[in-house]
Amino acid sequence: MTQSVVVQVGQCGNQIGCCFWDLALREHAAVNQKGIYDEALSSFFRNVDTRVVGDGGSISKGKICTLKARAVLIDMEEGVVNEILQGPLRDVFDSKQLITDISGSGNNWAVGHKVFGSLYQEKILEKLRKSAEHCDCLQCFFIIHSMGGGTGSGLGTFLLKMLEDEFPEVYRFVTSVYPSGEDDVITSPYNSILAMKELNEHADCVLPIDNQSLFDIISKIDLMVNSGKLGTTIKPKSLITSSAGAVKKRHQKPFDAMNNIVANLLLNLTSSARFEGSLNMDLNEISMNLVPFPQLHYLVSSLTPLYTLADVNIPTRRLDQMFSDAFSKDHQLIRADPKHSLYLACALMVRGNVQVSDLRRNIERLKPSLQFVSWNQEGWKTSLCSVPPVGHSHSLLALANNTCVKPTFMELRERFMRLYKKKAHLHHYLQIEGMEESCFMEALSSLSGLIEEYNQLDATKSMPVEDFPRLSVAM
Amino acid sequence: MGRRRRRGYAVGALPEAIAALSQTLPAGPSPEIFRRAKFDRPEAAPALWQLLFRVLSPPPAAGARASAALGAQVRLVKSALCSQGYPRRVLAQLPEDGSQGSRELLLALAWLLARGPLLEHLLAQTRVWLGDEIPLCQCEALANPGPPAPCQEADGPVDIRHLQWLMGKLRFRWRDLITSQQELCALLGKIHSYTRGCHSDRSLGHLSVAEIQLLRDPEGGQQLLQRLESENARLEATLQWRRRELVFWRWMDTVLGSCPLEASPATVLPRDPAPGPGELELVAWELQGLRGELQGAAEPRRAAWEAKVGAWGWGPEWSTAQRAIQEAVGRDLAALQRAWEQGGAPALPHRPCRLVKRDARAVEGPGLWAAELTGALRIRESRLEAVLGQLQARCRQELARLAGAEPGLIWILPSGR
Amino acid sequence: MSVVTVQLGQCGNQIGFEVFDALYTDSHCPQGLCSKRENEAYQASCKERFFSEEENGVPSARAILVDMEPKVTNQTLSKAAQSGRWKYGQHSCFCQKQGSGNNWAYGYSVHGPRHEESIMNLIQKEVEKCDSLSGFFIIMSMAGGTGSGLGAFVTQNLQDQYSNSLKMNHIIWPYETGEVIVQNYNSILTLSHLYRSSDALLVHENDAVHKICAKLMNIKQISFSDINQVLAHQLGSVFQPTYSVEGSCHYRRNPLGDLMENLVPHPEFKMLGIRNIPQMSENSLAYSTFTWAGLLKHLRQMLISNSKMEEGIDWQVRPPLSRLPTLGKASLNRELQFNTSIANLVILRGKDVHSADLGGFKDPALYTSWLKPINAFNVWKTQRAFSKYEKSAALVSNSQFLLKPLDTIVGKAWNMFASKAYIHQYTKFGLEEEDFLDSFTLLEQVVASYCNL
Amino acid sequence: MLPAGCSRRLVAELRDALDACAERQRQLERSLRVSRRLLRTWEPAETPAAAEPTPEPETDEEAPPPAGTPSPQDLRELELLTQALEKAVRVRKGVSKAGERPGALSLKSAATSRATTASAPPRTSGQAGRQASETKPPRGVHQTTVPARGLPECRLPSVGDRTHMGRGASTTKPRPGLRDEQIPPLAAPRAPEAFTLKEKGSLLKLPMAYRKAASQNSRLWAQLSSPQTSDSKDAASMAKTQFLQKMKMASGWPGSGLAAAEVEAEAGLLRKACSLMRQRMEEVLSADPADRMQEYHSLLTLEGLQAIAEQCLHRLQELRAAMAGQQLGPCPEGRCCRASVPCGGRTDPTWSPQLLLYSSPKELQSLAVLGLRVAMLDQQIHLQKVLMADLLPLVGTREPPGPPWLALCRAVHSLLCEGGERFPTVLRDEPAD
Repeated sequence: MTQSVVVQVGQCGNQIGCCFWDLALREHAAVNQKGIYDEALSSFFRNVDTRVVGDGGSISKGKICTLKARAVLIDMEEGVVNEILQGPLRDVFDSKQLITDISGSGNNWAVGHKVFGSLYQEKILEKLRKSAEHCDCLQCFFIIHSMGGGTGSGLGTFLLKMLEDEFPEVYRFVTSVYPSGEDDVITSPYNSILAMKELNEHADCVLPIDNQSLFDIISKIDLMVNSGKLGTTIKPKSLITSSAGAVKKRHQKPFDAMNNIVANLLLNLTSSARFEGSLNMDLNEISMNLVPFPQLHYLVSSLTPLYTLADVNIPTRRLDQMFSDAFSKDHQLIRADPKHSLYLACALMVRGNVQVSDLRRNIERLKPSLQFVSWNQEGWKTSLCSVPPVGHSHSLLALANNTCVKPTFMELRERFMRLYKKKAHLHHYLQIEGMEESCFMEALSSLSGLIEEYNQLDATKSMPVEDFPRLSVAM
Repeated sequence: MGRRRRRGYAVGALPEAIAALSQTLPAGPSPEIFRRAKFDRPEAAPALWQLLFRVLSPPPAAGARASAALGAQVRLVKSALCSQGYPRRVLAQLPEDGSQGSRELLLALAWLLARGPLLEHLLAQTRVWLGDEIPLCQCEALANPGPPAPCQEADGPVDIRHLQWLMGKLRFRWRDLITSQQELCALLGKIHSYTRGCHSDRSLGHLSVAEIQLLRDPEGGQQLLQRLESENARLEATLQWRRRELVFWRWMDTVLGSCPLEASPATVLPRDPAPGPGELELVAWELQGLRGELQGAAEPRRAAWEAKVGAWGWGPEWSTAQRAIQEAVGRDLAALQRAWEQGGAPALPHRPCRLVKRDARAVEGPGLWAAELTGALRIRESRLEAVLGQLQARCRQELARLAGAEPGLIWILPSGR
Repeated sequence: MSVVTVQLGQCGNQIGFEVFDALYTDSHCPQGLCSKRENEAYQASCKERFFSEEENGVPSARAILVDMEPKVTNQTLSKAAQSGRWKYGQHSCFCQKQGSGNNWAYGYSVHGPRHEESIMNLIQKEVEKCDSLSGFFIIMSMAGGTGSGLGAFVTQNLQDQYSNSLKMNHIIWPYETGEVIVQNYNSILTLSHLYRSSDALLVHENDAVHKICAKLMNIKQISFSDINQVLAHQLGSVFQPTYSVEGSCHYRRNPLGDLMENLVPHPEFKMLGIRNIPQMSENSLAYSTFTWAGLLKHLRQMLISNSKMEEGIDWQVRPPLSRLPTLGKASLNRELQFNTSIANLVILRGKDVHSADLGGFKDPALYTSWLKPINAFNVWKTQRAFSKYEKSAALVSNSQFLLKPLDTIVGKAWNMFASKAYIHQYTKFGLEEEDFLDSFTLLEQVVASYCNL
Repeated sequence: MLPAGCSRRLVAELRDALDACAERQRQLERSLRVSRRLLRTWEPAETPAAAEPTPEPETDEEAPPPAGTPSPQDLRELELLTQALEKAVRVRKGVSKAGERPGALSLKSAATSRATTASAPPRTSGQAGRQASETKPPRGVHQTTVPARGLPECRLPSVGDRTHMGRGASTTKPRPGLRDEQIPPLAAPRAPEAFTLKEKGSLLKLPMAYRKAASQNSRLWAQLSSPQTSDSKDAASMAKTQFLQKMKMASGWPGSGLAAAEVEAEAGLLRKACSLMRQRMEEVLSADPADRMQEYHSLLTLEGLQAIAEQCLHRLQELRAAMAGQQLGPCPEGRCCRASVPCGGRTDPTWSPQLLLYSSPKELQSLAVLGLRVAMLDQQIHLQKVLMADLLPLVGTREPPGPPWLALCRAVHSLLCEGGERFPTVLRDEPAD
C-alpha cells in the first residue's frame, strides 16, 4: 500500500489539517477495531515506539503503539500550531514535523514565497525528506493552503516547486481555499493571482474550495436542522459539518464546520485507496482520468450526503437523491454550476453499501442533464469503497473537471485588475528582492491563458458533436 | 567357384530363392505367381500390381489405402515407377484394370530390387518395434503425405481466406504435436527410470513401453510375440534370399530375354512433373539473382583492384603471395562445393532409434547421445529458418513491387512485435 | 493437459477466484446425473486441468495472481483459503505497492519491464508443476492499467518464452460508460497488442453480463461479485470436461487447443464470445424443465440475432437468402441485424445429450461464404450435467458479435486522440503517438475484416 | 476467389499437411494413452469394463500387419508347387524341427496361426482355446496362470488355488511356444494389491519366450546389416548391374534421360548450393578487408562464386532441357506425391536398430521438439514454395486493382511474408468523407 504526506501551510491550512487528522483517526478507529496497525492506517500514520530515543522506532506490524501523522506543519506565525500542540491531537505530531516563525507573512505572497521560501528552504526540505523516508512507497503529497493570505499562498506554492524538483514522481494534490469576494484581506487578489501561476505550473491536481460556498452549505444545513424539518430524523453525529469530539469544545470557532467539510473531502478522496472495495480507485487514477490536458487540472468537488437520516434502511430514492445532490449547484465546494457548464470529465467516488447497479442506474439517469465535451461523451470514472464514513451508511464524492471553475478565475482576474490598475499596495511587493512588475504580468497572462483554454472548450458547447474522420481501410 | 555355380544351377535352387523372396516381401505372392509371370499369364497380374503398390506407396498410405481400388493402385504404380526412372515404356501402356502385364511387373519388381536394398528397406519400414522411440527425421511421416487423399470438399474456387484458415489450423496442429510430444517424453522418462535395471539386455537397462505392456496385458503381449516371430521368419527369409539371389538374377535374364523388344519409343508416358510446379523455375530465379549480385559486387572491385595494381606495380614477392591466395580460394570454394554435393549437415539417424535413459557419465557402449543429435538438429533448424526467411523476404520484395506501386494506398506492415 | 491461469489486476483477480470456485464446486457437485465412475473421471479431468495436488490434500489452483497493489490479491488469497476446499499456491502471488493508475503505458512500460523477471519466474514455477502444459488463460480487464497494460506485456512475454503453448486472453470489456475515462485508449492499446501476441481473445462485455444479472438472475442490487459469478459460470460451461469423441467416455485432453484450432486459425479473426442457456436464479430453476430442441432453438436465435441472453431475443432475424459477400464499409452503417459467424462451437451437457439435434447450426447461411459448416461448426458433449442444470448448452462463437462495440471503442478513442486529450499521460511513460496510430490501424483493419465477412 | 485449379491444388496441399499432422497426433495420443495407463495404478482384479471404460483399448490398436505370411489359398498353391519347391519347404521344416527354436517356425505352422488369427483370436482353435477359457485371460498382474517351464522366477508367491489350477492346466496340456508364458512373471507384487510402476517397476521381469524372440530378432537384424564380403555377393551385385543395363538397352529410353526424382534431387542440390553461396557472399561483403591480401582474397572469392553460379545455371539449363524433352503428360491423380528423402538423410547401410541415449527428460524433450520443428520447417518451406508458385502470378495479373485484388494482396502478404501469423493493413491515402 502507498503512503501520503499532508503538508499544511499557513493558518487556514493548519486549521483544515487539524480537522483532517481528527477525522482520520476517528475513521480508522471505527474500521480498525482490533487495534492492529494495518496497511490502511499506514497510508496516513506511522506506528512509533516512543520509548526508542531519537526518531522513535517505526513499527511496521502488530499492535498500535503511538500513531504519528505523516504530516509537515508550516506556519510563519505560531498561534495555530501552538494551539494544536496543546490540544487533543498533540500526540499525533512531534516537534520535528513543525516549522514556525514568529513574524508572519503580512498577507504578502512575496514575503511568503521569496523571503521565507529562501530562508526556510533547507529546513523544509529536510522535514519533507524525513517524512518521505518513513514511507516505503510514497505516492502523494497533499498540500492544504489558502490563496489569499501570505504564508499559505506564498510559501505553500513555493513548496510545490520544491516538491516537484525533489520528488518528481510523487503526485502533488493541492487543496486551495480561494478568497471570497468580501475578503478582509485587501491584497488577496494579488496573492491569489501570483499563487495561481504556481498552481498552473507545478500542481498535478487542484481542488479549489471557496469559503463562501462552504458557508452557504452550512447555513442551509443549520436552517434545515433548526427549522425542525429534518431535526428529529437526522442521525446524531452524522452531520459532516459537526466536529463532535474534535479539536475544541470550549469555543466553537466559526470556521470549524467549514473546515470539517474540507477535511471530509480529503478523507473521501483517499478512502478507496485505503480501504477495500469492489472497484478500487487509487490516487494516481484521479489525475489520469480527470486531467485531459496538463493545465486543466482544477477539479470541482461536491460531497453528499451532508447528513444521514436516522433510518438505516436507505430507500433507493434516498440513494438516488445523493447522486442528484452531488450535481446540484448548492453542493459544490466552490461557487459553480457544473450542470450548466461543460464537463471534461467526472469522477464518482462512492463509499458504503452501494453496488455497481446503483452506480449505473444513476449515471444513466443523470447523463442526459449533463453536457460533456465532444471527445469525452462517456467521461465517467467510478469507484466503490466498501467502508462508509463514520456515522454514515454511504456517501458520494463527485469530482468534476468542468468549465464551471472559469467564473471564479475570471472574478479573481477582475479583482486583480481593479487593484493593479491603481498600482495599489504594489510597493509592498516590489520591495521584496526578486519581485518585479513582470512577475505580476506573467501571473496575469498565465491566468488569462487558463481562462482562454476554458473559453475555447466552452465554445464547442454549442457546436454539434462531430466525429473526426477515421482512418480509412482500403480493404 | 565352379562347384558353387553348379550348385546354383542345381534343381530347386531357383524355387528356393523365389520362395525366400516371396516370404520376405509384404504380402508376397506365391512362388507360382512368379513362374506364371515369366510367361506373362494374366492371372498373375492382379497380385503383382498389389505387390508393387504396397512396395511403392509410402508407409502411412500403404496401410491405410491397401484397399484402394485396383485402378487407383495401377495408376500409382505407374506414376511412381515412372518418376523413379523406370526405363520400359510398355508398362505405361498396360490397361488400368490391372488385368495384364504380369511379366512387365515382374521386370519392374526385379528392377526395383536390383537398384538398391529394397527388401531391407521394406522390412525396416514395417518392423515390429520393441523399444521406445522419438521421431527425429519425419521426412516420411510428415513431409511426404503420399498419394493425395480423396478430395473431401467439392471442387471449385475458394476464397483465399480459406487458405489462411487452413494454414492457421496447421500451425495450431503443430503446436499440439509439440506439446504432446513433450508430454510423451516426460512420461517416457518416468517409465524408464522406474524400470531401471529390469531389462535382461544390459545395454538397454530398463524396459520399454511395449515391454511393460506385455507384462501388463499378456494378451496383447501374445500378439506382439507373434508379430515378432513372423518378423524373425521374414528376416531369415531375407538372409536366405541373399544367399540364393544369384540364381534369381540368371532367371530374370531369361525373363527379359523372352520379352519382345520395345516397339514404339514415341509413345507418351503419363508422367509426373515431380519437382512441383515451377520448382526448377524458382531455383533458376534464385540462382540468377545471386549471379547478378555477385557480378555487381565483383566487377567494381576488380576494376578498383586493377587500378591499384597498375598504379603501384608490386614486387616479385607479391606474385608468390598471389599464388598462395589463389590456391587458398580454390580450396575454399572446392570445399564449399563439396558441402552441398555431399549433403553437408551432420548425419541424423533416418530411422527411429530405441531410447535408452542412461546416466550422462556412463559413456561406454554403442549408441548416439541425444545432446549430439540436438546440436546437429539445431544446425539444420537454423539453416531451414534461413531458407524460409529468404523465401519470405523475396515475397516481400515481389509484393512491394506488384502492389506497393498502387497510388493512393498506404501499406502498413505488421510491426516487429 | 493443464492450463495455467494468470489473473491480472483487480478485475482479473476477482474473476479468477470466482472461476476456480465455480470449477471446483461443479466438479464436486454430487448430483452430476451420471454414474459414480463417470463423475470421478470428470473430476479427475477437471483437476488435471485446473488444480494441482498439494501435500495436505487441499487442491491448489494452477494460477498466478498478479496485481500492482496489494488489497485485491490479499483479499482473493484469503477468500480462497477460507473456503477450505481449494486454495491458491503458497507462492503464487505477486503484488506491488502502487497500482498503474488506469494508465496502460504505466502498466506496460513501467511495471512490465520492472517486474518481468519476478512474474515470469512465478509463472515458470507453476508451469513446472504441470506434467503437460496446454497453455495459458490470462484474465484481465482492458479498461484499467494493470490488467490491460501489464497483461499485454505478460502475454507478449509468454509468447516469447512459451511460443508453443497456447495463450487465451479472457478480456473484460468495460461498460460502455462509467468505469474509467481513458478506457477506450487502454482498450485499443490492449486489443492491438493482444492481436499480435495472443491466440484468442475471449471477450465478456460488462454491459451484457450486467443485463443477465438483472433480467435472468433477477438480482436487484447487482454487485461485481454477482457479475463475476455469471462470468465464471459461462467459462465453466465451456472448459469443464467434455467427451473427446462422440460416444466415447474419454474426456477431451486439450480443450484449449481443440477450441482454438476450430475457432481462431485466421489471424484477423481472434475474438470469441460465449453465450449460454439456460441461466436463471435457483428459485426459478426449480420450476423449469428443458428440452434440447427448445434450448438449441433459442441458442441458435441468440447467435444469429446477436442477443447475449435468452430474454428479449429478436425472432424476426433470419439468415439471409444469398450470401454474397459485401465489400466496403457501408455494411457497418446499415443495421447489422444478422450476425454472421466465422465458426461456432456448441457445448452440450446433461441428460440425453446424444439425442440433441444440431442441424440448425449446420446451415451454411449462418456462416461466412468462405467456410463450409463442416469446417466452421463443432460440437462437444458430455452426459454429465453442469452446475445445477439438468441440461445446458453453451456456445463459443467467432462472429460479428463484437463488431459494433469494437467499432464504437475505436471511434471514441479516435475522437479523443484527434483532440490530443490525455495523450500526455501516456507519453509521460514512453508511449508515443506513433504507437497509438499503429493500434488504430490494426484495429480498423480488424473492424473492416469482420465487417466484410 | 482463386481460380479453380489453383484452389484445388493449394487446398489439397494444405489438407495433406493437416492430415499428416493429425495422423501423427493420433499416433502420439495412442502412445500417451498407453504410457499414462502404465503409470496409473495397476489394479488387481479389474473387470474389463471397470478397467477400461474405453471402447478403444490402447492395446490392440496395432493389429499385426497382414504382411509376411501367405494366405490359405497360397498354401494350397504351395502344396501343388513343383517338386523342388516342396523340397525347399522340407529343408526349412527340418531346420525348425531340429532346432526347436521359437521363432524359427515352419512356413506351414506360421501360416496356420496367421490364418486363424485373421478370423478369430488364436485360442479359439481346439485345445488351446479351451485352456485359455479355463484360465481366463489374465488382466492385471496378479492373475498369474501358468508358470512356464524353465521360468523359475514365475514360481514366486502365488495367489493360491488359481495358480495351481493354472499349473494343472498347463501340465496336462503342455504346448511348445509362447501361449503358456503369458504370465507376467512379476517377482514380488503378486499379492492382489494395487501398485504403481513407480513403486514396484524395478521388480518387473520379462518372460523368457519374449526374451528369446527379441534377442533372436536383434541377432537377425545385425546379420542383415553386417556387410557381406562373400564373392556370392559380388556375383549377385554384378548380376544386378548387368540386369539393369540390359533392361535399359532393351528399352527405347533416350540416352541421357533423367528421372523426375533425379531432377528433383538435383534441383534440391542446386538450391542448397545457392543458399550456401549466398551465405558465403554475404560473409565476404560484410567483412572489411584489413590489407590488400584480404582484399584480393575476397575479390577472388566473389569471382569464383560467380563462376560456380554460372556452372549451376548451366546445369539447370540441362535439367530444364531434360524435363522439356520428356513430354509431360497429365499427372494420373491430378497431383503427384513428392519424391522422398527431403531430409537429406542418406540411406544408411546398417539396418539393425540404433540406440539413442539420453540422460534427462529435458534433454529428450528438447531433442524431440527440435525434430518436430525441423520437420515443420521442411513442410513450411514446401508450402511456401507451392503457395508462391500459385499466388504470386495471381497478384501480378489481377486487373483492375479493385477491392478483391487488394484483399488478395493482403492475404497473400500475410501468407507469404508473415507465415500466416500476422497481417498488413492497407489505408487509403486520403480519408474518405
